[in-house]
Amino acid sequence: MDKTISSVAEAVADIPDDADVMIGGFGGSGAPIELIHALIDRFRATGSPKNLTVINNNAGNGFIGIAAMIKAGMVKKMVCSFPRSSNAEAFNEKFLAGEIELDLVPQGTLAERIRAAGAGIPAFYTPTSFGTELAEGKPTEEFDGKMYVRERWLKADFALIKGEKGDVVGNMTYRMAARNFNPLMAMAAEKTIAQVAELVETRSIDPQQVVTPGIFVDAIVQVSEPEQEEVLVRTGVVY
Amino acid sequence: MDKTISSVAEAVADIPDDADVMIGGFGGSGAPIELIHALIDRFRATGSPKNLTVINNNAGNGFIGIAAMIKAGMVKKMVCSFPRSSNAEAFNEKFLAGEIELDLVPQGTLAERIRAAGAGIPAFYTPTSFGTELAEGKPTEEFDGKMYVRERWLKADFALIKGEKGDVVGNMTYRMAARNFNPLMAMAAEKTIAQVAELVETRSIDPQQVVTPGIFVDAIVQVSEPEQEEVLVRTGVVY
Amino acid sequence: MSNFNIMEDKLSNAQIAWRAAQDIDDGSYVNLGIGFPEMIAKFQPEGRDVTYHTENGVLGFGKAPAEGEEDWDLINAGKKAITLNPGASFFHHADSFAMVRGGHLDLAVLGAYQVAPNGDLANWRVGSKGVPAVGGAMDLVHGAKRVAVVTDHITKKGEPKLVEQCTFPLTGVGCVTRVYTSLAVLDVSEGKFILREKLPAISMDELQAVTGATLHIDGDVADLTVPENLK
Amino acid sequence: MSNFNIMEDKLSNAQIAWRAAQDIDDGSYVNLGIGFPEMIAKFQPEGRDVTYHTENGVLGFGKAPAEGEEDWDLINAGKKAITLNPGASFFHHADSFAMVRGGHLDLAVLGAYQVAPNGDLANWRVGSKGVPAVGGAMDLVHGAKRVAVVTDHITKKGEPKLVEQCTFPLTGVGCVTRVYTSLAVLDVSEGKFILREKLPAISMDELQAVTGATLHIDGDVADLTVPENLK
Repeated sequence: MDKTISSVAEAVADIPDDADVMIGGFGGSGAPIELIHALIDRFRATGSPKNLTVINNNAGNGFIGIAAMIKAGMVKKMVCSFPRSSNAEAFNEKFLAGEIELDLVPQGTLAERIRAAGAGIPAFYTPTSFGTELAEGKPTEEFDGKMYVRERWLKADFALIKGEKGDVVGNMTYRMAARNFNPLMAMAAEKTIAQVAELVETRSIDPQQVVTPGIFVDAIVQVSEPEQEEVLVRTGVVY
Repeated sequence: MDKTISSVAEAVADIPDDADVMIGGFGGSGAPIELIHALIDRFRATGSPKNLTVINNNAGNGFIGIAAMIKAGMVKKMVCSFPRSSNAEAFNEKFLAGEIELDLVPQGTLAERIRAAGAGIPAFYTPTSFGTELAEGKPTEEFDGKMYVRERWLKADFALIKGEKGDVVGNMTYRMAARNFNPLMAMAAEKTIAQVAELVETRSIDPQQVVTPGIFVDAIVQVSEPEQEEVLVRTGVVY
Repeated sequence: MSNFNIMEDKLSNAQIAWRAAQDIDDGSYVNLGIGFPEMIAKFQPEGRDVTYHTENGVLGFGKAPAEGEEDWDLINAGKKAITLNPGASFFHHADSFAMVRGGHLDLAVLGAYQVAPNGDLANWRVGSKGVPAVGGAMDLVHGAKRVAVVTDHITKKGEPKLVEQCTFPLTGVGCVTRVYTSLAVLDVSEGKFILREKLPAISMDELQAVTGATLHIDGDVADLTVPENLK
Repeated sequence: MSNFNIMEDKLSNAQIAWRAAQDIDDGSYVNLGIGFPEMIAKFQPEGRDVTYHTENGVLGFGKAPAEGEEDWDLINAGKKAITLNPGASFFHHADSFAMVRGGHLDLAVLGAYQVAPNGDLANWRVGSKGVPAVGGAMDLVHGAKRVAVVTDHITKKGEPKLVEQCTFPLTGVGCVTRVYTSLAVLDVSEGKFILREKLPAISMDELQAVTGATLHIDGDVADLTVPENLK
């Protein structure tokens, strides 16, 4: 079993129009920038994939990554908890112009819905958002005297994630806080595509240190010196 | 902050009668034998704690650990998935004599209910047990054309768990498959008491390798050469 | 009538396990239930790279260690000592059952007391006596892409295990997709047992006679054969 | 009337943060919301061992690194670079919010647009214009043993932020347990604001006049004082 893909272009080659795509990362850490840019390259060359629904905590910053996807016009809808931030003009402009949809989900609920999808739990109850406008239309229920909102799992067709070390069968580790949503999204997508800084040819990651077991990963590609979203945003890089 | 306790006796000293106690381990691995035996010592010396509800995957084997608790008469009820096995006479005899209660829970549901308790999720839906006698009386619901059973979180007053390495603030790692229920139970109990083979005095566990963050652990005690349940059962040791 | 003698001519458990093993795909993730299904791993065809999952938090385990070499922190759900293959990983019970329920396993194989054409499975208890124990069976029947059963075609008393409706307590409803028995291989689809293979020596009538539910034919019925040297 | 001038005599944000920091217990696990609440860590009293949690999966972080020393894989929920204290740990987002919702944090401190005596909090948006963003605020208000708010007592326009009923969109219902304002410290309990401390220079009448909900007294009202050198 060898899940290795030789290039980021090849890794994202079969993502079709209208796909739901989870993209790992939180703020400036853990975003699979090279996979995202490979997807943008494909869109620029072929016009596809378009009409994507992108699931991420944020909605892109600066002029790279998800912001560049939005700017390029590939994204129909964002599912996220925090689209508004100091460098989020790409999303903001499209949103205020009514050119992109937004499904706003509280951060912990977003994480739990993704985890639930990966764990075969179609719905769960959470106290989060009860009594707020984000719970409108959702079933509620009282347990032990407290009110809760019922939330559904959140699945995707693809997940693009970023790890630190990976092996040929897809076992992965993450670097510090770049872990964030990546291990959850790996579980929740029909097909998970991972980029790792170091791809070990042998199956030699310590089994006790594996964070994402290979069963959750379908394709893995090495990007030896990955770009850091935060650095790209701060230096004003445009993709 | 120092959560270190100097002896197993002291670690279990405040578990009262009628407590719900989660005990880590699966089969012969990961059981905190020394904490359990310290609890039995206390019961023999003082008659307390009694009427305990014990939550574990199994219901004790041989003449040690949970089996010895049952034999000693401390346990009112077992919540578990697999009480029946080749060396489970202690439970079997009491159960068939009507002297102990049993709440039988499918293994994955048991794990998820414990995790839900730790995660503040009061209820969730699972396909497991739908249409079986173990789902009788439970709410069911259809999601996307498939039927699911609603299950509640499972909390406890105390958790007794076993780890490999721990530090003074309660960060922990586990040894191979001895991980099993231990990290989940750590999250789900009001007070979590851990025994570890190696207690490092400094806070020096690699933050990326911590499996149970210290926030889930209230007391930690070193048991340098812990007994292995499987070995004790196989050698017929009686506690 | 042929001169088929069911007690003498049916497949042994090892032979059933061999047949089931032929359908385990290269590159697949598989959970084999405790007991009889575990035997399947022994017959995994050469050259196939299969990753075995066990409920207690191990992916990628290998053969049993030599006696005396056991590490009892390295066991499977049947509490038996195992070894690790390269590429293995450890995780806790909630993550382990996330793999099960979440649809990440390609195949789960279980034993059975009874299977019905609607896919219902009864394999966890036969009555109300004794100490009940369910373990992971009710979880394993949900989520895996294929849920197969290995079983003798009839009980020791000669009663059919493939039945119109399960009479023993259910493990799961509508979950089984394929059955490997001591006489035949059947798919379970759209409320029917569809016969795919049968021992060449048994006639259709004889097979139907020891089956408690209607056998359906959909295309060819192949010969169920096993290696001659395998007993 | 006293000669209290609210715009000149009220506490600064730093002073409010200082006061809130005095209530952070030794050995506690704390989440400080993005922005103003983050300032509280700076005033943590000497000798207290406090573990700070951030939503993006870090427990036990310390001060910001020196400029140029940032590692952008080591950030907090506000996307600011952080450092680690000894005993830190990393985990994914689901485990991080398990800590939040699961009742494992001793204290969460947030900012506020409005707080009501029933514990309702509005702090995530002021209207329907612009791009909404919620982040982890709706999660943080649930689960922590104590949920405190730090806020100016009035808005820049002089309107009360402590109100009988929130008019801005809610972040959570019945969640706030204590409020630290630029004029007072109040507990939120049984549907009431209970005044615990107020600036000595402001009279009860003056304080009530700039508060949009009834102030209740239950026992002594202490003087709200901050270090003289802290501005």
